[in-house]
Amino acid sequence: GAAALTPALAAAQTPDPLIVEKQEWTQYLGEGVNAKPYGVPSKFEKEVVRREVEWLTASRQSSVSFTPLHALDGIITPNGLCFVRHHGGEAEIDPAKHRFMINGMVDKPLVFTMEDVKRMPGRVNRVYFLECAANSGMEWRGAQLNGCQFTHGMIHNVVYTGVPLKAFLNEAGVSPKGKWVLAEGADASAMTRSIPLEKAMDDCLVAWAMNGEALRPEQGYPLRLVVPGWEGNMWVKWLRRVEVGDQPWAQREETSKYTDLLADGRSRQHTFLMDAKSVVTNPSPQAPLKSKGPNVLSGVAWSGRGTIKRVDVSMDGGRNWRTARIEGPNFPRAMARFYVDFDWNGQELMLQSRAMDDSGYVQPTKDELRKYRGSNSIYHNNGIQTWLVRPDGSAENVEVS
Amino acid sequence: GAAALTPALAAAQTPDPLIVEKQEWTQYLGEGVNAKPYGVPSKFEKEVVRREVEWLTASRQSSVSFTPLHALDGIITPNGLCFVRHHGGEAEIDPAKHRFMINGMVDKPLVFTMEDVKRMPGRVNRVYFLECAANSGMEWRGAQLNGCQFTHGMIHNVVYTGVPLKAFLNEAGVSPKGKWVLAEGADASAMTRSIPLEKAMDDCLVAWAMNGEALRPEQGYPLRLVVPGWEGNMWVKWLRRVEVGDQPWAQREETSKYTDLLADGRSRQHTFLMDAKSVVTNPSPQAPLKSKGPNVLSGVAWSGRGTIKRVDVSMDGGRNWRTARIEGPNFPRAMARFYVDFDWNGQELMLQSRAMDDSGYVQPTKDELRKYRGSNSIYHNNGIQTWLVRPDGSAENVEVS
Amino acid sequence: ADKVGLGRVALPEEIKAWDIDVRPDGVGLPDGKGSVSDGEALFQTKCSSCHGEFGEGAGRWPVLAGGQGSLKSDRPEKTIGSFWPYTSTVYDYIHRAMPFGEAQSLSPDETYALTAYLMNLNDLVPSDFVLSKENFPKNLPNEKNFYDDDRETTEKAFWKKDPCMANCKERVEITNHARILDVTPDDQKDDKDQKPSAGVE
Amino acid sequence: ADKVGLGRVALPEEIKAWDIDVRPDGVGLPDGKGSVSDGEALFQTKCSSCHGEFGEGAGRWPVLAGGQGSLKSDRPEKTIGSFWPYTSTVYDYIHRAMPFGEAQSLSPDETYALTAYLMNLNDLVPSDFVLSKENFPKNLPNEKNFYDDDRETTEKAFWKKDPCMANCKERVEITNHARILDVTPDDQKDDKDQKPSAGVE
Ligand code: HEC
Ligand code: HEC
Ligand SMILES: [Ca+2]
Ligand SMILES: [Ca+2]
Ligand SMILES: [Ca+2]
Ligand SMILES: [Ca+2]
Ligand SMILES: [Ca+2]
Ligand SMILES: [Ca+2]
Ligand SMILES: [Co+2]
Ligand SMILES: [Co+2]
Repeated sequence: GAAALTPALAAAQTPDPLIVEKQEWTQYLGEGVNAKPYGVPSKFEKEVVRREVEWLTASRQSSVSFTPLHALDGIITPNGLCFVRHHGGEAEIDPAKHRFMINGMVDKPLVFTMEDVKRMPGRVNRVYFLECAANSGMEWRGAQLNGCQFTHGMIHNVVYTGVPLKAFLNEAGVSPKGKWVLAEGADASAMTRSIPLEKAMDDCLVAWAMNGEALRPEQGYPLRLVVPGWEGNMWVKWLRRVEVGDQPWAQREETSKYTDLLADGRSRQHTFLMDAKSVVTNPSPQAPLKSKGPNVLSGVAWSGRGTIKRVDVSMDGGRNWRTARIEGPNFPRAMARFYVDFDWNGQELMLQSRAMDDSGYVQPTKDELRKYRGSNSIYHNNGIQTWLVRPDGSAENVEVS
Repeated sequence: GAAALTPALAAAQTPDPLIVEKQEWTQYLGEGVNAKPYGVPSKFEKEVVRREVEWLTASRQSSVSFTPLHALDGIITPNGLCFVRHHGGEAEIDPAKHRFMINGMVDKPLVFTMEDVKRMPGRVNRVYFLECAANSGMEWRGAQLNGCQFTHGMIHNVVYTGVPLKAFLNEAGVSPKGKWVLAEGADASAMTRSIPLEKAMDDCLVAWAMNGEALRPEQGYPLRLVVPGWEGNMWVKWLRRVEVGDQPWAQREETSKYTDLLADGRSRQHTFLMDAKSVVTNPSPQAPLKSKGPNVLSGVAWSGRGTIKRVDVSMDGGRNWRTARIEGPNFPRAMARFYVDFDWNGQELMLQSRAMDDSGYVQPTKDELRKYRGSNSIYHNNGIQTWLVRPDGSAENVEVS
Repeated sequence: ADKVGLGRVALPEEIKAWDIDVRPDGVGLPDGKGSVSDGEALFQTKCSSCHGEFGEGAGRWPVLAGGQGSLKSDRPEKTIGSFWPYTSTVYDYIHRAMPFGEAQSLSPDETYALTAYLMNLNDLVPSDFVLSKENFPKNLPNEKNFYDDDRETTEKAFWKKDPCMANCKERVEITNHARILDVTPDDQKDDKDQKPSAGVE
Repeated sequence: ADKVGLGRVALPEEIKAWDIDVRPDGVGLPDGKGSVSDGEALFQTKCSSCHGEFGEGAGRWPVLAGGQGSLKSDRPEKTIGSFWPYTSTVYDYIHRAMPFGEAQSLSPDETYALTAYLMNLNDLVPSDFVLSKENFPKNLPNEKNFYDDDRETTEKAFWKKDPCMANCKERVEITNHARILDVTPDDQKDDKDQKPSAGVE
């Protein structure tokens, strides 16, 4: 209610006991330096977790658990909070038992152990976003889930350490007939996706580390494919095999799924690239405003086509825009962080953000998208998101004209 | 032994059962997507932890737990593995109960809550290394601890989210008489350090997040000071107060400790800056070589003066050098990753790395350092590290002429 | 590019064990065959608990048959018969991923039989059909309706030089509010009866 | 720079509660006094279990007295008397951080007394000395030996244009090996009897 909205620079009348009384943590020793050889967050951060919305899927093993975007900042997604999308649950693989095969239209089919993989020259460290094409998919028909964790949380951004896939393909020797590769995982869904050879030989990585340490099990430990700027499903986890061929394989995940059914009944296939997109993460339904006066609007933007060039923010539902401040590292095909420092007068707001990338693409509205795609294409919803902020500071997912 | 050194491209004679037999993880469903709302590393990575060497200190609460550098890659240190150096154990602070005060030679002394702090305009995201001045301190007198985790592990590199300290000082209004600030923590050591006002107003940050999420409790949750390029002890954790004054306060941690006693009996004080330094993390005693043939030498480099410009690597104890490949993001006052792809013939190696920063400073040898400093200065040992690699692949901390 | 010499040559038995993919043109299909009726029996035992006796889907498990002609409707039903482009995908997917929880447990004959049954449920083959590598159909009815990504031409309007910054609309009205107000599973206010318009895909 | 107006003015009582620092010139010292003998009694009760009756250090806990003239030796002993520059630091630190585990529990009188005792242990004041704000000494004996960081001039040789890349030395010999070969606490081979030359500082 209004009482929660503290006016600026309220003067204290009486000394704050939290200052004038000695606090426990200032007097008594805390736990030792190695109480937790692998550290965990503060107990006061226990609400900052991935969340699954169980009624969205039939099974816990073919489902998604969303990144808590509303609670994060900067450009790195902490490893333990990176969204999870499985099709057969998490494969638990001893790296000593994992093998990586290259076969098909190659001079020599090869098998690598994890030690072999890590001995390959040309190791790289690259920051990339991974967004599932189904991110925001539930929002095509209208505002639905009330929180950016749920509307936009199938995304993360980490630093990958690995070796270009090209290096492995060159070891095997790619036949001139080769035009496509098939990447296959070792999990219970044996996930497979076809990737044009040109992309495979361009910037795809075979990665084993994220943000400095080994891939998390739910992110494909010990090995995953990285397909910069392209839909997350292609970034095969628990990568066991790459085959070179001359035609796409039309696997289930690129036919039944991950194709885009448009209003005329036809379907786009091979919609690999994730277009420019952004969302305001704070304020948002899970992160209400608490005070009038100075506030910081925060959000993230990304594009599979290149680098985020600019993000504009509107506070009146798209009538007027101002350019946000992009702050911190801003890499191609990676998440950028933007801020708007604003003064809130306690009145209703309709917050939107609009990303532009260096190809000149401008994030469209949901209406613009639906004009081209209808409402049943499920994937690639990169439309502008609107949050209604009420005078009490609470926020809600809405659509506007 | 020699049997462990597999020659290149050994041909398998019989099919690998790990391939021809269906593995469990490929057949049966793994755990669901939200089995761990806050994820943890694979059980197969259980050796990748911080380690304390208990006999180094009298108390677990005034001690250090080292970053496992030998097992990490890229440029980001995962939050749970960032080294820990406490003087009174870990303060456990409810952010709702934390207060941040600015007092002293200011127009208006102020108190901020955490909500106030996060509403400040001008939020930034910056990547910085934090190195304790005592890092490698045990190595002054000679090679001592057998592993880079222990010889060099008082360092981490993360993305901080926060607001420049300058903004808070401007809110209070700094008196023209002000020349220094004192930063004070809320832990049981009430850690205090004097910082020149010029540095405080330059790039110091008041930070609440690391790598996208809240500071870890052992890293100062909910608030810490960031003092880019300067010794880690100054980056006061559990930051509760900053006072403006006109003289340094000569606190215990800048007199009894963190001053550098030289051979002539005199001591340098105010040795704030961490000079250029590097270390090979792999191979190293905790990361032996396992195979002849292609191998990847990996290491990290950093400088408090600016950006790492170049890293040279020697494999013969400093007789001959080659320039390593700096790979991935390389920011000022942040850790850079370097690699050398090399072919190992199974013979003895003496590995060294030598960092150069953009000020023109070149990382010195330990002998060069000792010539200027003697062996009792404890702090600021940024000398070149040597690892002896034996024909069996094992590595050892040595010094060479 | 110079080869490094890491890894080792894969043996034929190893490739055979992992090379389970089937292409639209049938390359990758093993020898074998299976009838619609054999498939039906297998389906009842191994699949119907989730997918329903006739592939109609039980509970929230996927629907495998029907929906022909529904693609332009408000609620399209995308199944093997109404949507999938190729028969090869049916064989490939069933073998690599089904039953859910016992992946890669079906023999080639069983997989042919189940594929035949699913085709029959989708009115694509008669009930006496026996499917094999030799008579494996390539295209399914909806194949002709797939086309490659053309966003860069069809949606070229999204590449704008100067998007509007001021007075971009006369009025702004809220056209709809969040259907599911209380999503967080941690309190008891979740409206489980309020199904979302679409699940996770 | 424009002020934002966040935060609120700190009240005098609040500042007093946290403003516990003491500067070398004595600013920050509260009213109060304490004698060497009162300090000795307090020290035995509150401090000697760790620091020894005479500040000689018990076990691995820090030594607080002695070491005068040792700074140029092979094993310098750095204590209040042999090393610290200012008396103010003794007062400040004892009050803010000691006893270890009961920080900020000492009254001003107690802190003056303990400071006096530590000064006496270090032969800096006679045993009948009573320390107070009014007679608080500024410098300790080693104060004159501190000087500001001069690495940029003294060590300017480290700024080199072209460090050697080839044939940089005639010979390379190993001059010493790791003293503590087996550091990892997870197996039982740690040589606890082999103390390092220096602990963590
Ligand atoms: C325990 C439940 C379960 C059983 C038993 C099961 N399935 Fe499935 N099936 C699923 C789930 C769940 C999916 C969707 C998986 C996903 O998308 O990740 C699926 C998907 C499918 C699909 C793809 C549907 C589409 O539209 O993309 C086919 C075909 C299929 N199953 C066939 C079978 C056959 C044949 C069997 C028996 C041999 C079988 N299933 C047994 C749960 C089951
Ligand atoms: C339970 C053990 C313990 C007790 C009791 C204790 N101390 Fe300490 N003391 C320590 C430790 C440990 C340190 C070093 C802390 C660090 O460096 O983080 C220390 C450091 C000191 C130092 C600084 C030494 C230096 O050279 O920098 C002084 C002075 C000191 N204590 C005085 C006292 C006094 C006075 C008391 C009693 C009122 C006391 N201590 C009680 C453990 C103790
Ligand atoms: Ca194949
Ligand atoms: Ca709820
Ligand atoms: Ca509800
Ligand atoms: Ca003061
Ligand atoms: Ca050991
Ligand atoms: Ca031993
Ligand atoms: Co797509
Ligand atoms: Co220093």
